[in-house]
Amino acid sequence: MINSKAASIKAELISNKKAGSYHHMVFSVGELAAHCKPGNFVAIKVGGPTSAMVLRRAFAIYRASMRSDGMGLLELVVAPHGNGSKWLAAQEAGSVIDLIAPLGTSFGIPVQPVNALLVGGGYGSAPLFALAETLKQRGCRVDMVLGASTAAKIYAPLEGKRSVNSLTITTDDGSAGTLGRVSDVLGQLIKENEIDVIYSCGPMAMLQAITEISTAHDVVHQCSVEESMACGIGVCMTCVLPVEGDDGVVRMTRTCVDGPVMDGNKVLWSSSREIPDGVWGK
Amino acid sequence: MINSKAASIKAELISNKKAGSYHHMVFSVGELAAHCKPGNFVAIKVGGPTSAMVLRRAFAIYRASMRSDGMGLLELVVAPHGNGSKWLAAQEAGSVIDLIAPLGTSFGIPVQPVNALLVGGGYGSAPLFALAETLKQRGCRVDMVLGASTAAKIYAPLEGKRSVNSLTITTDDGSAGTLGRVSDVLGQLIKENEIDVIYSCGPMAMLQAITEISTAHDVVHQCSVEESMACGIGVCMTCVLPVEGDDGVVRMTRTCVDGPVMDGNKVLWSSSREIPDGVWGK
Amino acid sequence: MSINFSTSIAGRFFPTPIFTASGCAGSGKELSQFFPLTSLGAIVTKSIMIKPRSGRATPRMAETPSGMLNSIGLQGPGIDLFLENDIPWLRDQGARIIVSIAGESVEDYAVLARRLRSVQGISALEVNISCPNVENRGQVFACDPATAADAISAVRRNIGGELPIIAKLSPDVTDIVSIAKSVVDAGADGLALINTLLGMVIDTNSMLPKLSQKTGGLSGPAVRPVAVRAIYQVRAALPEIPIVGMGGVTSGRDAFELVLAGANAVSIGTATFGDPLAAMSITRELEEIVEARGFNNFSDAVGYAHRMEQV
Amino acid sequence: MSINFSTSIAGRFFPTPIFTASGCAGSGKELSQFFPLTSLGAIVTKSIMIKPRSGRATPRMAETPSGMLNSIGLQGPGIDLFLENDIPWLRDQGARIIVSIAGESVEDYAVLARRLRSVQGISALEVNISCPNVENRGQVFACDPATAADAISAVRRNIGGELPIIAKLSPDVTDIVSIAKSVVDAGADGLALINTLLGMVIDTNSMLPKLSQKTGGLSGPAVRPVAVRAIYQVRAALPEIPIVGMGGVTSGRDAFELVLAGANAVSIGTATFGDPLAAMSITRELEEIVEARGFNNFSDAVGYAHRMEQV
Ligand SMILES: Cc1cc2nc3c(=O)[nH]c(=O)nc-3n(C[C@H](O)[C@H](O)[C@H](O)COP(=O)(O)OP(=O)(O)OC[C@H]3O[C@@H](n4cnc5c(N)ncnc54)[C@H](O)[C@@H]3O)c2cc1C
Ligand SMILES: Cc1cc2nc3c(=O)[nH]c(=O)nc-3n(C[C@H](O)[C@H](O)[C@H](O)COP(=O)(O)OP(=O)(O)OC[C@H]3O[C@@H](n4cnc5c(N)ncnc54)[C@H](O)[C@@H]3O)c2cc1C
Ligand SMILES: Cc1cc2nc3c(=O)[nH]c(=O)nc-3n(C[C@H](O)[C@H](O)[C@H](O)COP(=O)(O)O)c2cc1C
Ligand SMILES: Cc1cc2nc3c(=O)[nH]c(=O)nc-3n(C[C@H](O)[C@H](O)[C@H](O)COP(=O)(O)O)c2cc1C
Ligand code: FES
Ligand code: FES
Repeated sequence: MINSKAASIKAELISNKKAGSYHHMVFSVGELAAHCKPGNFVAIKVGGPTSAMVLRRAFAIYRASMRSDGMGLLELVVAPHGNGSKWLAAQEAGSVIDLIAPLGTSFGIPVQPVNALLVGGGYGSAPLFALAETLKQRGCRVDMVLGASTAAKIYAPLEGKRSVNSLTITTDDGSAGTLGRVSDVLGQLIKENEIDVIYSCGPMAMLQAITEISTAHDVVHQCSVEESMACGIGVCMTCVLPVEGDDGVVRMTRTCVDGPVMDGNKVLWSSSREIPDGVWGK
Repeated sequence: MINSKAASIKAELISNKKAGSYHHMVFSVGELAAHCKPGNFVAIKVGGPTSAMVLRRAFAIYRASMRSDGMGLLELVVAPHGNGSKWLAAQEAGSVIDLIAPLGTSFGIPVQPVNALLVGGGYGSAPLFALAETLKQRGCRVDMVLGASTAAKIYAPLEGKRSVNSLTITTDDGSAGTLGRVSDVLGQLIKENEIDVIYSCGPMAMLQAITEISTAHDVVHQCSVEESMACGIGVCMTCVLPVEGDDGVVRMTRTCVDGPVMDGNKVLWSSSREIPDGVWGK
Repeated sequence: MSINFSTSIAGRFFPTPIFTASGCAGSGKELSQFFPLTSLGAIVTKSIMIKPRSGRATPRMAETPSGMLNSIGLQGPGIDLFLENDIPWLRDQGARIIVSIAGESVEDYAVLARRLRSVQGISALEVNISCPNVENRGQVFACDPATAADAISAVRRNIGGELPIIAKLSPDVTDIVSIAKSVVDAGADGLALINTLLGMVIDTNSMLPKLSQKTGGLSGPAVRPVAVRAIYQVRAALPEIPIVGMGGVTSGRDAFELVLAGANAVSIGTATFGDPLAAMSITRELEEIVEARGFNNFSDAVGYAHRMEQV
Repeated sequence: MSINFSTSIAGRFFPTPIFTASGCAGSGKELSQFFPLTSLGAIVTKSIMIKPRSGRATPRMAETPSGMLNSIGLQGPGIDLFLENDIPWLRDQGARIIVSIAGESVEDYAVLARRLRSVQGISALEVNISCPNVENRGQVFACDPATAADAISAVRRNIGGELPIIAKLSPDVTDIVSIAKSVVDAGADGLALINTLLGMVIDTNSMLPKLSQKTGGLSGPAVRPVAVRAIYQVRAALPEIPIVGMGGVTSGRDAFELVLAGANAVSIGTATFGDPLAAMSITRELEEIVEARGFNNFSDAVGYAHRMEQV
């Protein structure tokens, strides 16, 4: 079911700052901020009143907080990519933005302290810092791996780095950290730090690679997936993935309401453009 | 043929001020300003890069001037009406606007001093003030009639008023000047001021009414017409009116290249949605 | 004093003329978080088939200028689970329900009609015939007057006398009026116009079609002029048939345009994706416009753009 | 090193694959003020008929979301004045010329073909068959395989062996592939896809259709997904036939999308109204994209989105 706290509001953009290849954007969202959990996302209307873009864009919540003066803040990390995200990144403080939040599922927080490994690709690191803080408060050990094609695409603000026990960086071009992909360093980190659970967010191919490793090492894997979404609220059925349910049946499952955070080990990853065999209703 | 000076440029918006129901907007257009004559229009791209609006909007040139420092200014009077004009009127100084200018025909200026009556409806007064100045410089007597539905829709800036011998105002609701329409006061003004030529700009129904009066009084009538234009440069054939040519043949004639200024007495005004009989090619 | 904003389709009463479009509101659960479903004229449910269906592989959508493509492929739980879960829930909400059905053969439509004929609390059946007919080389039912009529007759014969049948037509045809006449002759009590247009987007990076199944259905404001034309043509040819109009409606102004063309009710599809509350704001705006134009009854505005021809 | 950006249609050579679309560039005079016509692959002239023609009454256009409707009604001077004035002028410019013709009867097409067969300096004939056939209850030629073929055969029989014939098809049909095959069988050397879609806008103030003749042709980015689909389908069915693609192209990316679908050349229509220099920027951008994607020859990119099916 849709996130029971979801509401549609007009939010004022409080600040918009460039950070590497990304824009760090802060919105005033009032009480809504109190309902946002790590892993939830927002759906934003882009392009203004006479825009040719008819669909909202989804963005992971980087951080949500209630200030002592009662102001609720919502922060996003936006990569200017196509028309919609470029429009958003170009908005100036003071603009009023139409957004729906919070949407989707959130990362499951363990009741007992565990050793957690957080893995982010590109802007996929966004929801991991708030998650790291929460995990730390619960007494978890938190290690983090961030990967991207190049140094400017690693999003890792200073205050974020402070909340993790270790931070490993990989880049495809070697411009920062280790040359290679996050999956190249995972196996060792899992062993070294006796990881119980992996939390990940990033491109689908990365999530699939992590799932292979997590299965091999028999660790829990909660990942935040990213399928194209038309509505973000569960009514259009565009955002589905084949996911195994508690009853053992694999269904095409909406990632906007039953995700974006899903059990990576239950997802039938596939790079083909066909419904895998065995899916309910195929 | 298309105005031989027409060019497509990016112009900076220098100022945008509300004036009654209208916006007075000033653009920096460089040398182009020197080529703009009273009656010419500009075609402006509206809505920004991801806009659903694919067509330009036409605006009569209110004034064009070369400043002594070499800066060329182009001024428009914009009525926020539908999506395009509202977008334009909402632009702030510093914005860069894509415009094509100058386009279309201009008002014919008599070689000898004559008695001229300038008639404007709504924002149709825009091109008449620059025309009034030119006529004055040629030694003409210039009377002006401006009409609109209500006082706020009369556009008559102070400096504009100074350049005419008399100014008569009519409004449909009587909120300024005489209650009624411009056509109600024309007959008398023509007689009183021994008018030789009428210059007009405004809604098509007004131009038709003026043509009836100008024909009855046997005065020349140059009017600036306003048909829906898709291209503004003569390639689409959407903007046509039935107009009698020098050879006596009535053709569907493009108002963007053979207008907007036309000989009112040669236009076959018609409120029906049919091609009048006798038009070439019907 | 406020106007009479209700409408009726084949004898069924709806307090407002704004419906959801099939496939764009699921079975109402998600939208009910944003507004009470009773404030809709009716909810038209996602087209249901006999068996559970996985639909097509992703990517299933692509945004296009002022529109979008979708190729959901009729994912759904099948009629059994639908009747078990969705209908009782909707009834509990007090919503007016129009059930959309889809089949791959004439027999499918017959079976679905039989399953639905005695279900309580349904206002009408919308028959989505924009589906490939597996018995006829995958040709879409709605693309031929004869196969379109076959599907509708199958429903007519099996539905009993109670439930009105609304046939939903595809705009991807040479002559939509002939299809409309054919399904009305076959027993449709009303028409829904228009389904999506067949389109395609190619990803210029991968240099392959963006959707997994290549083609998809085009919807949204981009197609509104096609919807208005189809509704106008069918209204002119069949002055008495109730029409549920849809295609690119995002505002009260847009809904009013379809009403003037001849729609007795207007369904909201893609606009809901941009704004979950779209149906509500459109309802409000449409009522204001209808009143501002001087109509006392909504129904007087239906087809009003045809008035010059009636003289 | 720059790529080979030329294309050929039925044996005729064009240095670049970007053309103007018929009816969207007049006969080139106005655009020549913005750029030399020689930098176009070809100029496709406004469809010309036998006699002078007033076209339809205004309003002739309405803007729509990401598109526009037009109902010009083929206003033009007739073939005599066209050959007297426009062709010599275009020849003087050194432009490559594709002449578009339109008729109201099969005989009209025959007459026009005979008038054009020996005219010097024309690269090809585009045959606009989206015209009402006065001999057949006003049904549009392009809407039926047989009448479409009749018009094309008439041109084929009368044109002689020299001039390639490009048949321009309407997307407003149930099955565009069958029309395409029919006109190719009738002698078309190439196809132009797509003409406008039939649409309507109702003015919600006057509550009447906005265009004087009610319906008009929908063009612009809104229809691009329909154009891509039509080109893809026809390219798949007829791998060897040259296709001139058009429909909503406003950028090099858009043009490339049509090329990947199967277009050997791309015509620019509505985009020119938004920007007189559109054809020039699209040419530049397309060349950059084709090169960036690693093609040495433009023609290797034509239909490249079909490559998975050819395996
Ligand atoms: C759950 C979720 C969380 C996301 N979080 C972030 C985030 O924190 N920061 C961020 O910069 N972006 C994020 N994205 C991607 C973002 O929603 C946009 O898709 C992306 O910005 C591209 O949109 P565009 O308008 O710029 O590109 P366009 O090319 O104009 O997009 C066209 C359409 O394709 C869809 N699309 C394009 N790329 C993607 C993609 N990679 N994934 C899904 N849909 C896509 C768009 O949503 C849009 O509907 C997230 C997406 C999802 C689904
Ligand atoms: C030669 C000429 C000179 C003009 N001068 C001025 C001027 O000085 N100041 C000013 O405010 N406006 C002027 N206009 C009208 C202006 O071009 C726009 O049409 C008007 O602003 C409405 O556009 P919109 O986008 O706001 O409305 P929309 O309703 O979004 O327009 C939709 C389409 O209809 C066309 N349209 C709508 N109303 C008119 C109209 N009255 N006349 C012609 N086309 C119309 C638009 O151009 C557009 O293509 C002029 C028009 C022409 C043809
Ligand atoms: C994602 C999506 C799913 C759809 N599913 C169905 C469906 O199951 N059955 C149906 O009859 N129409 C379906 N449609 C078509 C819509 O009901 C509607 O006819 C069409 O989208 C045009 O309206 P719109 O422009 O308001 O969306 C679907 C449309 C979309 C966008
Ligand atoms: C104003 C206008 C006039 C047109 N006139 C013709 C014409 O005379 N002959 C023709 O074959 N197509 C004509 N077309 C169709 C275009 O050539 C083209 O097929 C269509 O507009 C789709 O391309 P676009 O989206 O790039 O405009 C016309 C289109 C417009 C917008
Ligand atoms: S995005 Fe619409 S159902 Fe998930
Ligand atoms: S506006 Fe296109 S020809 Fe005049």
